[in-house]
This record gives sequence, structure tokens and C-alpha cells, in this order.
Amino acid sequence: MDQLIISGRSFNSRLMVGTGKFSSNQAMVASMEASGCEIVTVALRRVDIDNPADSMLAHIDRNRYLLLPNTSGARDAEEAVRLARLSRAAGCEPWVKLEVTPDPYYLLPDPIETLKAAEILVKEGFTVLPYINADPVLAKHLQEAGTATVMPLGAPIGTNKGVRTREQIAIIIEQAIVPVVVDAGLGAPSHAAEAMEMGADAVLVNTALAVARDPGAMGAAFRKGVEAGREAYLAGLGEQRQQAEASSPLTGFLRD
Amino acid sequence: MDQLIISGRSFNSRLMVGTGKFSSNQAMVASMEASGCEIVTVALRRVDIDNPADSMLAHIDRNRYLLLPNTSGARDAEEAVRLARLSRAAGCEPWVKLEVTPDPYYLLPDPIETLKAAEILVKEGFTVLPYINADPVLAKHLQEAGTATVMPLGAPIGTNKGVRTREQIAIIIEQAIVPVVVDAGLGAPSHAAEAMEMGADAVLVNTALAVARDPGAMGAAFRKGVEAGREAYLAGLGEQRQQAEASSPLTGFLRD
Amino acid sequence: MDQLIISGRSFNSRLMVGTGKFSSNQAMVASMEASGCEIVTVALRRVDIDNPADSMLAHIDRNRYLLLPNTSGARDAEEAVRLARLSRAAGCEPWVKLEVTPDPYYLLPDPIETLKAAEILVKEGFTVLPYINADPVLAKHLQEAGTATVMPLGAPIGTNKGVRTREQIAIIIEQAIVPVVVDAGLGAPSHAAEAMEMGADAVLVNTALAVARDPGAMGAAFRKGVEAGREAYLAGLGEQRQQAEASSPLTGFLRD
Amino acid sequence: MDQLIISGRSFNSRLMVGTGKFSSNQAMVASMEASGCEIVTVALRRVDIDNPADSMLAHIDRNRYLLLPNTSGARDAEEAVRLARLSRAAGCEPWVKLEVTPDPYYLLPDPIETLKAAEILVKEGFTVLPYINADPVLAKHLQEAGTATVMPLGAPIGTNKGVRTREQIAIIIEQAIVPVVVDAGLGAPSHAAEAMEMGADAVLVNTALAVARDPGAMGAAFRKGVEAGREAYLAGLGEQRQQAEASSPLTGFLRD
Amino acid sequence: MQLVINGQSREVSAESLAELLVELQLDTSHVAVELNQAIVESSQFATTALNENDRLEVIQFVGGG
Amino acid sequence: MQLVINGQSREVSAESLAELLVELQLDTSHVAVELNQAIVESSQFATTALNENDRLEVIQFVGGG
Amino acid sequence: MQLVINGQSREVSAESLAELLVELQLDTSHVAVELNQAIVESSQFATTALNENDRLEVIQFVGGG
Amino acid sequence: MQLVINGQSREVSAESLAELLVELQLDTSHVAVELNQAIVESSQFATTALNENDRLEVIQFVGGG
Repeated sequence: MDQLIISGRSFNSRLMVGTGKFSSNQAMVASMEASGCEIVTVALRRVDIDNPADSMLAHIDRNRYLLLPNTSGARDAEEAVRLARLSRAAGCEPWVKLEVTPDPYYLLPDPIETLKAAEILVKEGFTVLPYINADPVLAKHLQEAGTATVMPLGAPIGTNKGVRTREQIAIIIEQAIVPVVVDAGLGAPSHAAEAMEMGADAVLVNTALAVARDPGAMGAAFRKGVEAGREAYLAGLGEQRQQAEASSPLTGFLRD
Repeated sequence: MDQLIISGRSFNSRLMVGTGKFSSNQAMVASMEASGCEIVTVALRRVDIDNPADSMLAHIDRNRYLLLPNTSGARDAEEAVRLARLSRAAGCEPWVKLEVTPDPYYLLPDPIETLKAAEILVKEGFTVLPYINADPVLAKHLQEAGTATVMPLGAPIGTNKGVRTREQIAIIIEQAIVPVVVDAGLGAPSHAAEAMEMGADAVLVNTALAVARDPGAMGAAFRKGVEAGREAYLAGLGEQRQQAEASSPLTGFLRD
Repeated sequence: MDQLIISGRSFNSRLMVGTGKFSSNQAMVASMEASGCEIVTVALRRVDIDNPADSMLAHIDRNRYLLLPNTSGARDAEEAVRLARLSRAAGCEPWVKLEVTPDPYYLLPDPIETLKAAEILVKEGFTVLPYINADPVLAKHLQEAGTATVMPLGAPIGTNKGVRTREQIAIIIEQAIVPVVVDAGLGAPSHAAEAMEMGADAVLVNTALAVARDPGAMGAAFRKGVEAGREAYLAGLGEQRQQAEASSPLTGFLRD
Repeated sequence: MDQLIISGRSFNSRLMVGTGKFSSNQAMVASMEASGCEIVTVALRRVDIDNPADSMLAHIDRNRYLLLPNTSGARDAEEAVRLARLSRAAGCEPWVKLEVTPDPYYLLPDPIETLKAAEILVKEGFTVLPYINADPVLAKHLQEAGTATVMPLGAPIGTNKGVRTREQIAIIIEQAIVPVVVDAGLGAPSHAAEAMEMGADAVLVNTALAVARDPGAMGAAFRKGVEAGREAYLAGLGEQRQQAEASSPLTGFLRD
Repeated sequence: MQLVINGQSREVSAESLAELLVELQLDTSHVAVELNQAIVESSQFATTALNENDRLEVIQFVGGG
Repeated sequence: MQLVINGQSREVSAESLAELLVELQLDTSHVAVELNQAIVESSQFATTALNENDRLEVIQFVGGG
Repeated sequence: MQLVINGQSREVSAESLAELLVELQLDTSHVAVELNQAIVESSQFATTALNENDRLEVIQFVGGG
Repeated sequence: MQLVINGQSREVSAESLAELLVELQLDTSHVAVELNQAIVESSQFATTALNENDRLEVIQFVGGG
């Protein structure tokens, strides 16, 4: 059966879901469940000592979903490593979605600091899934450093623009020796399907689900989009052609 | 429940399938079944008197699928009308996918002759589904003439290029008073999903299924793509944004 | 020398300019002059009897520019024909940019009424330049009816979206027996250059000039864009390639 | 007057030309001259001892053109630094187009090694123009390291695909404190114009000139394309709009 | 008698359209017939007589998009 | 006399089209006139008499794309 | 004693980290703690004594992409 | 003496780098030379002696993008 395997662990779903920006925990859970996802990302933040909220983890079934802590907020390798270690101390398995985004405006990843952090975290035994610009050579460096995947962006986080980095992602996929997970910018199921049709191994979606009018229904829609793209990839898509080709036989009786 | 209604008739599936160019009747049937389609298009051609093949209709369950004869091969209104009448005489219900394509090379539809034929066929009681260029004003004329749908093309037949007429189709959808079925050029589930996310009521696919390495699996993939796009449309997609928006909370502890 | 010939008349410039929406006659003239255009479009409107403005024609050197009256505002063939005749009565040569746009919102052309009007006006001796949707079959009908050009739209009027109808315009150009003028939607010199590189014979620009911060400078920019695209078309552009190709010799001394 | 300034040196032309892949030195010179360029890139290679060709430099007027040696062929920082030093020893000014491309197939730049080499060469007093993937954060690192420009790619070298990295390049331009030169993949004047309209400070073109049927004429075409884009940028382009906007006044006499 | 069927002339013994279809071994379901440019409803096949040099078109459905 | 000019009724003293255009202070070059739906060539302005309740359209060129 | 917790100084009576979390009414599952920049494993909470002016970071998971 | 020039070993009579370039009939403008991995400035060509088995790289500019 067609499974996604990341550092020896198998998943049936090729859709990872982020838990940020949902209007409520209920909406988040509805979206997660409908999406069929098995991996959900989470972030770290200070507890508000004066009125501690109940942890959102209370709403996430740890038997069903693998928690993938991210290092969002980290502006350099050191901060990212610190966050990864804290996640582990907080009881997560040593998996980390590595994000190093010095620019608070576009939140684009830093290739230099990301590689530096990846090298450290791999040595410390983490399963590292780095979020990167769609840079094939950087992707190779990270794989050589031992990351479990590469996660090139389709478009800047939260823009819903789709796979704007198509040319580069196609090269990353062609050259990859680990799963390629397209992350960021996927705003509609058609975007997710497009990434999968190109041969991506998985996609990660958050904003498109969180901002949907109906996050639950959108989770189901993305699930189908991802499966559609994957199945089409496996079923062998036809080439684009410059000239039209009749889908009805033209020979006939009309003119003889 | 969300149904497609064409001239008073309800359909659960929003994917119509063409039956041309399949390598075998078995492949055709496998693709139709997996696609979940309820409407399949067929063409008319002379019987080869010297060795009459068994009709492909023998392979199509008429209780499950509505046959939609097309007028492919017609180069003007008169030929199209003649083909539509023959289809009815051959025992089909009076539904017709109206195609008038004078240019044998790109097989693009003729707006003038298509409208002329539509007016005649509507008067004769046909349910007319015209294949047209993505022309919003022509679409209006046809709706005023009483067609049951409009079927604007995404790209020339058989090119697999996707929704290249996006701007115009969006206008047709916005102004339509009958179902809009995007036809021709949809080469991948992501293309079908994109059309549905735009608000199209249905899509018609043939070449992408017939030329797939595995037409059955591709039928299933397109089914999911269409459903994904429709469900996303109903669930309310977010807007595209120019600036990135964090999906993780940025306030934190790292820098104070 | 490379000239544009429309119904026997030669032009050095392949850029036509519309005169609408300029902030002042001075800005309009500055843009026209800098653009190097030789054909300018104008519209017809009622004189305000109570305070008759001086005609904008006073600002246009009729020896330098050919006036091309349009039929903007016409919603059917009859209105378009009436406007064309009035233009001639008002002292213009019998050239007309035929526009029939029943939809006041998107101002898209009506293929049926445009063809009808074209047939009448050609019979009356007009040189007819019809504004049309990017419909190759309609373009053929118009050429058979005797129009002097076809003017397919790149995108809806005033949207500045560029050549969004690329696929269809390429077919129109390939099949055309009269000059193809890409009209509407060209918002930047790169758009105009793209159309010319595809083999268009000319382009018409208005909004992009009128709304520019500096219409004069923008006129000069479009002039260069049109010339760049035309010269590149004549100089023979290379193909797009899927794989990179070194522009530097790779054999060397670094690694032996 | 509008000039391009790179590390204190002024240039009238914003088009840089590569000298690779021309069919003859004559074609190369014709293209250079017609392009109006003031900066031309060159590569280094072993002399063939057994039959030394006359240097191509003999054909380049050093008073008219600044030679910009590249480090093509370098697969890591060390090789790139070695090539840069050799260029200087060969009598060039200490300017270098820094290219580090470990992948011989797509020739994409290495962000890690490029930054490493840039830091070394800046310290050695080179004026460094690094060729990079369209990575805004990497671009910032390089600028902080003291490079004279950043040269993000539009598409892989020699593909003629145009500005496929539009989203990212727009961010680089917005954040840049040195000139941004779009390099690689620009296959037509419209591509060069598009980059300049976005606010790029210059572009570098080679393949599109070298493979043109008429490299001289193509050089002239690109010159106009670059100027058109730059002038349009300065003249203030209008926004794209979703809805059509009449360029002719619609109030009138036809219907009252 | 001599007929022109689908563009080829042919000698047949059938005297009605129904007989012709049998003679040609054609499955009459889902075929449509034009006799001298006029459509013949299948219900009329049996009662439609054929005459020397009649022109017939016998049409069936095939795969199409 | 009373005319309807460009949709508004108006009292004028002119008796010919040419006089009317003068009375309205209109530059006669580049205006086109419809009198009761029929176009009047400018060469006919002087000899075109006006009658009570005539409907006139007086048109000119403006900027357009 | 006086501590700095998540950037704010605060008077507490707890003498061990475990006691502190109870005093602050924090669910100890899924919180991570840094004491003077060093991570404290949850297994060590009970045995980790607090001293005047210790700096603590108490962290938990929130939604993130 | 025996040198390795651009990867090929070669017998030459030149004793200085300058002489070598003459012997090889190379235009000395715009060539760069590495002697045993170290760059030799052109100003030093004349005074740079060659020794048995020296490894030389003689480089020139070619077209490049």
C-alpha cells in the first residue's frame, strides 16, 4: 500500500496540518479529523503565569496524531536549537519542524542558519524536517546533513498563492533522496493536488484550513485534493500538448 | 445534499466523462466507474458495413450513465443539427453536447454556428449543452436561447494545459443562470479542482483519462479532484495575500 | 523597412494609442507624441449644449495621426453602425474600431453582433478593425467578412493584466490573413513586448498610459516595449528549455 | 540622469551581457554593441598549449566594456576564490561575478559556498556580484557581507523561461540596499522588461542573445526591452484591476 | 438491387430497411439510418421499402469526448 | 421655435441647422448631427430647414480607447 | 523568595520547582522549564531547588504551523 | 627540462616562466599562470625560474555568461 515513510516511520496520510490561527480548538480538531492527517505541527510559547490557559494539547489525541513541534520564532540556529530541545523536554518525541525566519515580515527561511541548526539537531538525535526556500542545492546540503525530509515553500507563509516555485520544486523532487514536503502558501486543494502531481511526497497546510469559512469541510477538501494529486501521479499523467487532439473520431459521413 | 441539476434532472457527480481515445472498452469502463460519473459523452460514426464491430454501447450500463451524444465532426450548424437528430433517432434521450468545430486542427468551437444550432435544437426540444470558447457574452446569448448549460473550454481539446482561460471563465460563472461546465484541456485533477474552486458547476474530462497509464486509477483521482474543488468552494476559500502571515504565534520568550 | 500595412496603408509604428481617461489634453498629447503612434482612437459623445467644451480634436495634429473612431457604448450591431456613420459624417475617414459591448460591467465584446455590424460596415466601404474576444474561429469569420484587422483582447479593458489569453491569441496569429492587433488589458511595456514577440502585428494601449504617474514617459516606455518585442520576433527568439544549459564552458582545470 | 551605480562606479546601461555560446566572435561583438551594454562577463579556461587560439579578449574594446570575470565551473568556495584571484592576476580589475554551482545539470547556485566565498573575496578587496537563487534571506546575508550587488536567478541558466521566481525577486528588491541584477533564464525582451518593471536595477542576458537567429538584432531588442521596463518603472505603472474599466466615456445618446 | 450504403454501392436482396439490417448482420439497437438524407425512425424500419439506387447512411455510436 | 436637442427641449430662433449651430456657438468642424434620426452631412447644414419639435442630436469626438 | 518568571519578577513561597508549578496552578504535563537558561527535565522538577533571583522560563505548546 | 603544463607533461628548454610563454608562443597579455598551485603575477614572469617537474596552469579568458 502507498505509504509515506519518514525516518523509518510509516504514515497513511500525505497531508500534514498546522494548528495555528484557528478560531477555536473545536474548529482546529474538526479540521484535523476531516483532513485525515497523522502529523500536526505545534509551536512553543511562554505560559501566561497570571491566567494559565489549559493546554491546547488537551484537545489533541496523541495516539492518533504525531506532534511535530516547530521552531517558529527562531531567528538564528541557536534559538532554533534551544526551542527544539525545549520541545523534547516538554515530552515530545525528538521530531522537529525546523524553521529559522529572521525576517518577521515575510517569514522566509534562512538557508545558512537552517543548515547550521540542522547539523546540530541531527547530531543530537532529532528527526529534522527543515522548512526551506525552494533551493535545490540547499536541499542537497540538508539531506547530506541527515535531515529526514526537506520542506520547500510553495509561496510565502499564509499567502495562499499556491506553488509559485514550481520550477525549483520540480528539481528538488527529481534530486531528492528523502521525502519532499511542500510547505507554506498552499491555499486551495488544487494547489495541494498540483504539488502531489509533481511528485511531492506530502504537503503541509495550515492557513488555508484555519481561515476557511468551514475549517472542517476544508479539511475534508484538502484530504481529497492531496489524495487526488498523489493518485494521479501514480496513475501516470499525460503530457501537455501544443496542438489540440480530437477526443472524438473525426472520420465520418458528413462530407462524402 | 449538494446536487448538480441540469434542466430539471439531478446528478450527484459533477464530473462528466468522455469515452474517446481509450485503448480498450475495458479501460474506458474502468475509468468511468472509478470516476463516479453519471454522464458520459459519445460520438456518432458510420457503421463499417463490411465488418460491423459490436457497438461500444454494449459496454455502457444505460441505467447508470446518461448518454450525452456530441456533435463532433460538425463544421456548421446544419451538420450539428443533423447529428443531434440522428442521435435521437438512434434511441438516445434528446440531450446533446453541441460542438461545432470548423477548424480540424485546433478543434475550437464556432460561436456563430453554435448559437444558430442551439436555437434550432432548443426549439426541437433538445436539452442543449454547448461547447464554447470562454466568451462571457456568447455564454449569455446561449443562455437566452435556452441552453441547459454552457461548456466553456479551459484550453484546446486534448492539450492537458488546464484552465488557461481563467479570467474569462470567472466572468462566465459570475454571470451564469445555468450550470457552467468547464470542458476541454483539463489534464490533471488539480486542473479540475481549480475549475471547481472557481465556482464551476461541473467539468468534463476525456483525454486525461484515456491517455493515463492507468485510466481506472486516474478516474478515481479525478473524482477526488472534482470533489475536493467543489467542497473547498462550498467551505469558503481564503483570499490570496501579498504579505506573509505567521501561522505560529510570534510573541515569545526568545528575546526579552 | 518593417512596416505595418492596414488595408493598403503603411505605418511605421505598431503601437496604437487610445485617448480616453487622460487627466488632461496636455498629458494625452505628451503620451501620444512620446509613443510614436500614428493611429489614435477616439469616441463619440453628445455635445453639452449649455457649455460646449472646445473639441479635443483641436489638440490632435490630423496630419500626424490617423483618427480611428471607435463605437464604444454600442450594445448591438445597429448602434455600432449608427456610430460609425456619425463618425464619417463628422469628417473622419471611413475607418472604425468596431466595439460592441452589451455588458457595461466587463465591457467584453459580443461576437454575434460584432460580426453582424462588420458585414454591414464593410459593405458600406468602411475599413473595419473589430475588437473581439480571443476567439480564433470568430477571427476567421471576421476576416472572411472583409475586416482590415482583428483586435483580440489580452484581458478585459482597463485591467492591466497583460496577455492572459496567450493560448488563443497564438492560434489567431498563426491563422491570420490580416494584421492582428492585441487590444485591451496591456498594462506594461513587458505585456506589449510579449504580444509582439508572439508575432502580433501591433498593439493598442490606452489605460496604462492614461493612469501612469507620467503619461509622457510611459508613452516612450511602451514605444520601446513594442519595438523590442517586434525586433525580437524578427531576430528569432530561442526555445524554452527544460534543462539548464551552461553559458560558460565547463571543461576546465579545476579538477584534474 | 538615471544611472546604475555599482560600488561607486556609474553605468548608463542596465543590461549586462554574457559572452558565452556565440557562434562567432563577430556575432558576439555585434550583439554586445547593439545591446549598449557596458559590462560583459567572461570565463576562465586552460589555454590549449598545442594550438593556442587567439584570446577572445582581442575582440573586446576594454575602454568601452568593463570585463566581469565569472567563476563558472567552481563547485565550492575554494575553487571560486581561486578563479577570482586568477582573473585578477590575468589583468582584470578586481570585479567578479561569483558563481558556485555544484550541480552540473541545472547549474543552480550553492547558497552556503557562495556566501563563504563572498566573505573571503570581499575581504581581499574584490567587488563581488554573486549569482544566487531567488532567496531574500540569503540576499540579505550577502549584502551584510559586503557584496556590491545580488544577482538572483529568474529561471535556471539557459532555459529562457523568464521571471519564474517573481514572488521572491519582488521581496529581494523591496529589501535590497545594493543593486539587484536579475540573471539567468531571461529569454526575451519582455522578460527583461518585466524584471525592470518590478524594480530590478539591471539584468544579465547571455543565452537569449547567443542562440538568436540574429544576435545583433536581438541585442538591440533587449536594449529596448530593458529601457522600456526601466522607464515604465520610473513613470509609475498602474495597478492591476479585477474589473474592466471603460477607456471610452459611456454616457451618451444612444439610449434616451 | 443496387444501393449506396455509407458511400459504397452494394448489391442487396433485402427489400425493406429491416431486411437490409438483417442481411448486413447489424444490431438494430442503437443504429440510426438516413434514407436519401431523411432520418428513418427505428419503428419504421420494417415498413420502409427500399428502391433501386437509394442512398443510405447507417450510423452508430462510438467513443467520443 | 421649440426643438429637442440632445434630449432637452429648447426654444431657438434659428431656422436652419447652420444657424442653429451658430446660435449654440458650436464649432461646426467635427460635429455630427442627426435630425429626426437621420444623419445630416455637414455640407447640408446651411440648406437644412428646422421645423417645430424637430429632434436633433449634436455629437462630437471625445477621448476614447 | 523573589524569582523572575517569564520575564516578570514575582514573590513566591515554593522552594522547589515542583512546588512552584503547583503554586502557579500549572498543569505540569507538557510544560517545559528553563532555570537560569538551562533546561530542567520534568523528572527533576521535584528535586530542583529554587534560589533567590533565579530566572525561570515556563513554556507550553500552542497552535502553530 | 620536464614540466607538467595544464595536466600534460612536456619537455621544454625554457628556464624562466617568461621564456616558457615565448617557447609556447603564448600571448602573455591576459594569461594567468599558477606555478605549483601558487599564482604568479605577470610582473614576475621574467624572474620566475622553472624547476624540473614543476606543475603549471596557464589560463586565459573565454566566452562565458
